[in-house]
Amino acid sequence: MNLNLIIDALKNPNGFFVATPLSTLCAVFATMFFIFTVIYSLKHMQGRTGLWRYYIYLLATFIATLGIFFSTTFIVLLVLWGFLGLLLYLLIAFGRREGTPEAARKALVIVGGTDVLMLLGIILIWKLTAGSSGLSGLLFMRIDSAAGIPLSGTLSIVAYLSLASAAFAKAGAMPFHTWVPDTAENAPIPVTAYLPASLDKLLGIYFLARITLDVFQMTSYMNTILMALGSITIIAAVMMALVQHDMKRLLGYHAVSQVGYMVLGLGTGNPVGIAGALFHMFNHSIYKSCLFLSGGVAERKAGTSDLSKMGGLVKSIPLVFVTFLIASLAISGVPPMNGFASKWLIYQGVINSGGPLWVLWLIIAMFGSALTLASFMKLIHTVFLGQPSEGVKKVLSEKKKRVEFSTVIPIMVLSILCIGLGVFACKIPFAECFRPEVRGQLDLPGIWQSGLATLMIMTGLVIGYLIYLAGTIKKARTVAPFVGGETLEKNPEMRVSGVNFYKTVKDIGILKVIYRLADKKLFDLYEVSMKIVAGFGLVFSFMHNGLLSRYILWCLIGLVVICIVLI
Amino acid sequence: MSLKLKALLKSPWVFHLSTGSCNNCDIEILDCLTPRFDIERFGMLLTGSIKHADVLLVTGSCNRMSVERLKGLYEQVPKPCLIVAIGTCTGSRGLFIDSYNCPVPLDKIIPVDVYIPGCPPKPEAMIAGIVKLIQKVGGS
Amino acid sequence: MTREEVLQDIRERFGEDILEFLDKISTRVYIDIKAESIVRMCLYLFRNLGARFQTASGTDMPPHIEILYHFIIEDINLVISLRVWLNRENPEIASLAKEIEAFNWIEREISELLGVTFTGHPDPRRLLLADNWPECVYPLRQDYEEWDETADRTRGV
Amino acid sequence: MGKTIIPIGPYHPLLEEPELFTLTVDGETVVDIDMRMGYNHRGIEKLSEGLVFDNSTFVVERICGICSTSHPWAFTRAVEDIFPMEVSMRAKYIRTIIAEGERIHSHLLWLGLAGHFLGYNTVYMWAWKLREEILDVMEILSGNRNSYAMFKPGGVRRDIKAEDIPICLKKIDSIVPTLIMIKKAVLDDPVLHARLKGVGVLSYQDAIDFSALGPTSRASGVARDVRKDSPYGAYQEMDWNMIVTQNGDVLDKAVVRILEMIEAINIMKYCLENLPDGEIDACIKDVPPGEGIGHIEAPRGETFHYVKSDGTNRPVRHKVRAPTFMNLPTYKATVIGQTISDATIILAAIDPCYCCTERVAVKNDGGKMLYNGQDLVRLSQEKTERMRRRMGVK
Amino acid sequence: MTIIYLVVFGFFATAVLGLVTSWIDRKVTARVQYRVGPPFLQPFIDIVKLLGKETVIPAGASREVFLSAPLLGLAGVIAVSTILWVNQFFAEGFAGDWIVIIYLLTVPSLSLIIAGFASGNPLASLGSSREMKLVIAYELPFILAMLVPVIGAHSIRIGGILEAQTTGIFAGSISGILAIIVAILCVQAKLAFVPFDIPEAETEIVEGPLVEYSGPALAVFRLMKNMLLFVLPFFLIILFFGGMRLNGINLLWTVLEYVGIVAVITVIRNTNPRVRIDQAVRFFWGPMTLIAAVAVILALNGL
Repeated sequence: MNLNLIIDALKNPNGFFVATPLSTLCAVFATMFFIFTVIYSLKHMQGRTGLWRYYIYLLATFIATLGIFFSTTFIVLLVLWGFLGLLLYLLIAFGRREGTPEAARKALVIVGGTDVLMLLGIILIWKLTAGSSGLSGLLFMRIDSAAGIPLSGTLSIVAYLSLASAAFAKAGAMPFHTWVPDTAENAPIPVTAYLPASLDKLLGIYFLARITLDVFQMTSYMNTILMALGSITIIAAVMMALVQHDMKRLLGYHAVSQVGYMVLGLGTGNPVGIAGALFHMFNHSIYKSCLFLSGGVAERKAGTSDLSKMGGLVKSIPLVFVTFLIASLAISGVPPMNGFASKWLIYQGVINSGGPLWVLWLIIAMFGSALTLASFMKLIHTVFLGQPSEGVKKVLSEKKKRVEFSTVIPIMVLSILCIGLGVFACKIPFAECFRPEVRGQLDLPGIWQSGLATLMIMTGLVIGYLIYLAGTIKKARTVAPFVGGETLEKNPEMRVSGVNFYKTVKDIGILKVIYRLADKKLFDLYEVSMKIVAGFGLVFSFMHNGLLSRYILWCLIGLVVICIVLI
Repeated sequence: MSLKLKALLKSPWVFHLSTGSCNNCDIEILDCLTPRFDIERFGMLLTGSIKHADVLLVTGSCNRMSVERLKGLYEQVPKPCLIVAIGTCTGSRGLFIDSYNCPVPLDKIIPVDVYIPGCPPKPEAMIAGIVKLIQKVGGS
Repeated sequence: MTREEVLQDIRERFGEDILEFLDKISTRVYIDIKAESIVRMCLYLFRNLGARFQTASGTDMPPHIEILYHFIIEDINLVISLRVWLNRENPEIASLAKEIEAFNWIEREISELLGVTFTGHPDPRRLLLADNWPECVYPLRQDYEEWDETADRTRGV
Repeated sequence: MGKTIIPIGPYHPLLEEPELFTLTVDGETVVDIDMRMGYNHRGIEKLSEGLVFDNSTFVVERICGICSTSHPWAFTRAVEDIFPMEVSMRAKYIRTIIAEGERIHSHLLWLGLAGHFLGYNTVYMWAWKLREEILDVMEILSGNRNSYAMFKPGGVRRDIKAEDIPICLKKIDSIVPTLIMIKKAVLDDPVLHARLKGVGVLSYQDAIDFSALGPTSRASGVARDVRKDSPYGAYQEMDWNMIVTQNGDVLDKAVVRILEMIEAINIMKYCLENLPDGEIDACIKDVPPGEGIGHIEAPRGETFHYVKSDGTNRPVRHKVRAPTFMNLPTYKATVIGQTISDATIILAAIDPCYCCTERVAVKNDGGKMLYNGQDLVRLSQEKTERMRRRMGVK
Repeated sequence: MTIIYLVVFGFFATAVLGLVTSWIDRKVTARVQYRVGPPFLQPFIDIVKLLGKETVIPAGASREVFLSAPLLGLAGVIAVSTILWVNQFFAEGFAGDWIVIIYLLTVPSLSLIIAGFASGNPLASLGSSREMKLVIAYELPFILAMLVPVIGAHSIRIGGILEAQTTGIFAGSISGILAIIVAILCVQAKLAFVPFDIPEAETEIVEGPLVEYSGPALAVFRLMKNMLLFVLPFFLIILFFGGMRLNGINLLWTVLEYVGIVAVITVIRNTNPRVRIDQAVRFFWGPMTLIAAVAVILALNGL
């Protein structure tokens, strides 16, 4: 090994770490999320044991993340990447649910397993580019040094897919998504908001963007695969989200679904789409952590995240309802929120991507938004609006003290960011911000006039308000709801909890079959491989049961086989 | 007469409340909607929700179960609202004055603006009654 | 089966349950039976003879409460009414609702309007009377009196 | 998970009369159903016990506005069964005419409302437009649109004038083409088929167990019709078909009713054309002690009246059992497993009549009602006159 | 300037035309049913009357959410109609306004859904959930059908689509006709008219999301729906018929096109029963999506 090389690298501060506009931006966001998570955790995690470990893990995660963003060599990135997987495992374990250990293990297996793939990918790249320069070359191989490996040979494709699967697993795209909903359900809310919802998305998509744009030279074939994966992720995850019964799990599925948009955007291969994907990555991390953190407040208020036991929380936490609503509208891509701005760029990219399939991708992406809206409406109804459930009524009557300031600050800031980034989307210089990943000119036929649209909507609201003033709105009187003459007080069971809103959809034709298979976890790579492993185990245990007679039987069979083969 | 009142009289949406009637008045109310009578000419619509109603058409002899609900429902109507009592049952309770299950006359429960007698009143009578009510309100 | 065969069959099978047998006209037969045999007879009529259950009617005839179960055998146009007499102080009879759905509502109705207890009824809630109707006041009894002091029996308008 | 209840009623656009159905649902699927009656209970059975036999017909007429022929007829048959006696042939024909007229208008009413419940308001309007024609015929014959006041123990109150008959026949004939058009429009509509076929199936065995009546049972293949089983009135005098279908779903119930209307028109026309001469009233003086049962086929099924007399001019006990009382419990058997949207039309398919179900038992205390009866007679007479003047009928 | 467009065209012109359209709809309905129908000013009178009525707020509901939901919907419709008017008569519009319109058109549904949820009434909740299911049902074929003009014009700007139709309107091609069929049925569902009035099924769940609304809030909702009744046919005309041309004989054509679309919608609503929600979802995801997909494939091949 050439020692000088190491010394050189260490001497040069840019050797291992370098800052680009995009990585700096990522780091800024990571810092923001770290701060918010810590502030939020102060109250939310209060009273748990081993909190000092918790904060240290958070800090370590933060530092490792920064390292990844700025690292220039594959090996540093790989080491930090693996370290993050471990930290994720440790942080999930702070959950206090029944399924927590299992979820943590699942996350570790999937993320750790793909780390191995990542190593494989790096070795293959090393083989493809600098195979001759020895092991030290591998150690100091810079990410951008390998620029432009054509995806023509099998080796390069395998290398790309290996690296991409590491990115997919981190970001939670299909088919490596299954740890995300489980984690969301079982980990503490700040952890979910911190890792799977924001940092892991930033990391995964950042890495995917880098390998896609810096390391390899994409072919249209590979782009199509990316877009297909993205589309499948969008639609499948959101369909799963529709029928969930647990708030956090539902949000978890959305964390998966939204990744699809980013992958789709990256797959378009043109600057608009890529800018959209990266913008969506930031937007997603904003509204997703806002959703998780707001949901956390609701969960603490109601004492459960089981949707059938929640409802009517708007009266006790109106502020959280507003932030949740804003974030929901943002994730569903309702103009003029930030989610719409980035989706708009992605659509524009898809339309520009050419090829016969763009219609399909566009449809799926737009339809996915409608489904997202649907599942968020369910959530909003079930958690905040509607009639309060028995449990929530009890909580409301107890007059608990108000929501703590420290938990509200992060969600407020995040929801303001949701609106701000949406309204002023047209003012953002994407080409400058996202360098070097967005190369060349952003060939836009003009960005959408987010400011104008906002003005329109504001005017509409004002006109509506004037209509109210023209009427006699001030004389509003509160009366019992009309349920055909009966009263709801006497019939507490007349409460639609909303959990089964989309059962009708679930029961339609082929979807019924798919959902049933999904319930059996047939689409869960982890579970399937576990089953396969278990199946092998069963076969082996059948063969090795310790009885002499069976071993003799195997011997005989083997003998016969050998005889047949030989003769 | 203010514009709002004028508009109210030109577009009274009716809600139909049966308090234990023999169905005849109710059927005749529905009959008012149908081609021969067509009260939509006068802007009247039969609404499904009491919160949209301007006129309550009450039929029947107010039995015990209904009376309780009737009080609650009257609270729920957005004011101004007019009450029309349709049929002899609502007026004098007719046959059912001695029934064990019809203890109170309608006007002891809610204020009634106009009575349309008959068993059942013909659709023409109902329309005439409501028109008279409109004239009365408009005139005052 | 013809009309005569049916009546003969009932007479033979339930000879000791029958108190009185009134063959009124060609289409109407009234049979007075013992209260404890009502279930057997009704089930036999309903299941084996294919009779349709029309209804049951209860009447307060002090010192008894009389309940009539009306069945019709459609093929031969014959209405068979089974009559039971119950003690007015403590009227009680076995319920048929758990066997045949058709008896469900009418038994609920008789029990609230006349105060007859149907033992073993699967759903003995009120059917017609208001929630605030007092217990143990049965409007169809001969001695029913106005209990509601707020009741207004004036014509009003 | 707690259960979710969706209320239908008591004041709901689906229900003309107040009634409460609580559907326990899972998503949109109904898993359980409960019914709460009593919003319409007026104690008519008790009231009737206080009235003389003649006046009781007015009370039973007010059991239900749509069945305002079925109840009086069943009641008069019950009273006549006390003797027992037969009424004159002419009275039987007149009764049949009125009853079949009521059947047509009741089925048209049902058809219209069923359309309305399905959001198909055009069918509603068309059916009710047609119904107006039938009501005109009834008004010519009886003097009133709904409560005809034609029946009395021993005969009928009003005779049919010979000069009215051609007018009525003409009107009846004029509705047949429209009826056939509506029949085609309703029964051949693919969307309606999609909506109604296989929905709310009442099996043959359930129809037997619940003792379902009328079109509800006939749609399930149970050939049950009092007009055939236990002939009364003039139904024996002519040929007509009992409509029976096998599927028991909502569509079949609609088919049965629509085809029955056409049969009813034929019966009505036959009776009008072949109206025999003779007395219309037997003038009953005293009712002997005893008991009588009267049952007739109302539009919704068998209406059953039981009257017990002690020899005075008032009944000791008058029991009324309307068809809906037996049909409504079948709702429970048909609705479970269906969606909320279907629940409403399944309920409508029974053609429920709650005021019948919660009728008034009449038993009572005084001649106070007499006044009322006369009042009503006078009212209906005045109305008839007005109507006749307006229509130019002498 | 924008504000003037917004208020004058986005709101007033659309509202008046919408109310007139609503009168046409009610009148045609009445004529189909052998009735006379309401007088011309009836929709206006209804709105004025509702403004004068008292507002009742259901107990247990959040007052702010309950009252602001209608405003959201109204704002959405006003924004859409402004974009359409501006594109039609004044200026270029902005890039990708097609996507913006598709998205904004879900805002009225969204406001209805939130309104229903905020009412705290089981019937309203049920209605809202049905509305949501309906949205996801028709959204797929609707977007596909709307894509046909986009493919034809190679532009996702309304201005571009209008420009492309100066030579020949898209309704003249096979793909255009198929797309219009799908689009009209989707519009039917967007307007919640029979056979897709499932969310507001009066005889099932009273008025669905609107059950608790009264007074000015209901007036805003009705106004919103009536404006939608104008905006959606207008949108179709722009996409498929080359927009409203007000010169000479074309004016007549425009009026005919508009009244034709409204009449088709009204006739469909009067000759069908309401379908079940699962049937609606099947219908839209099955045959409708198929037809729309065929239309898109044809359009991609230039037919």
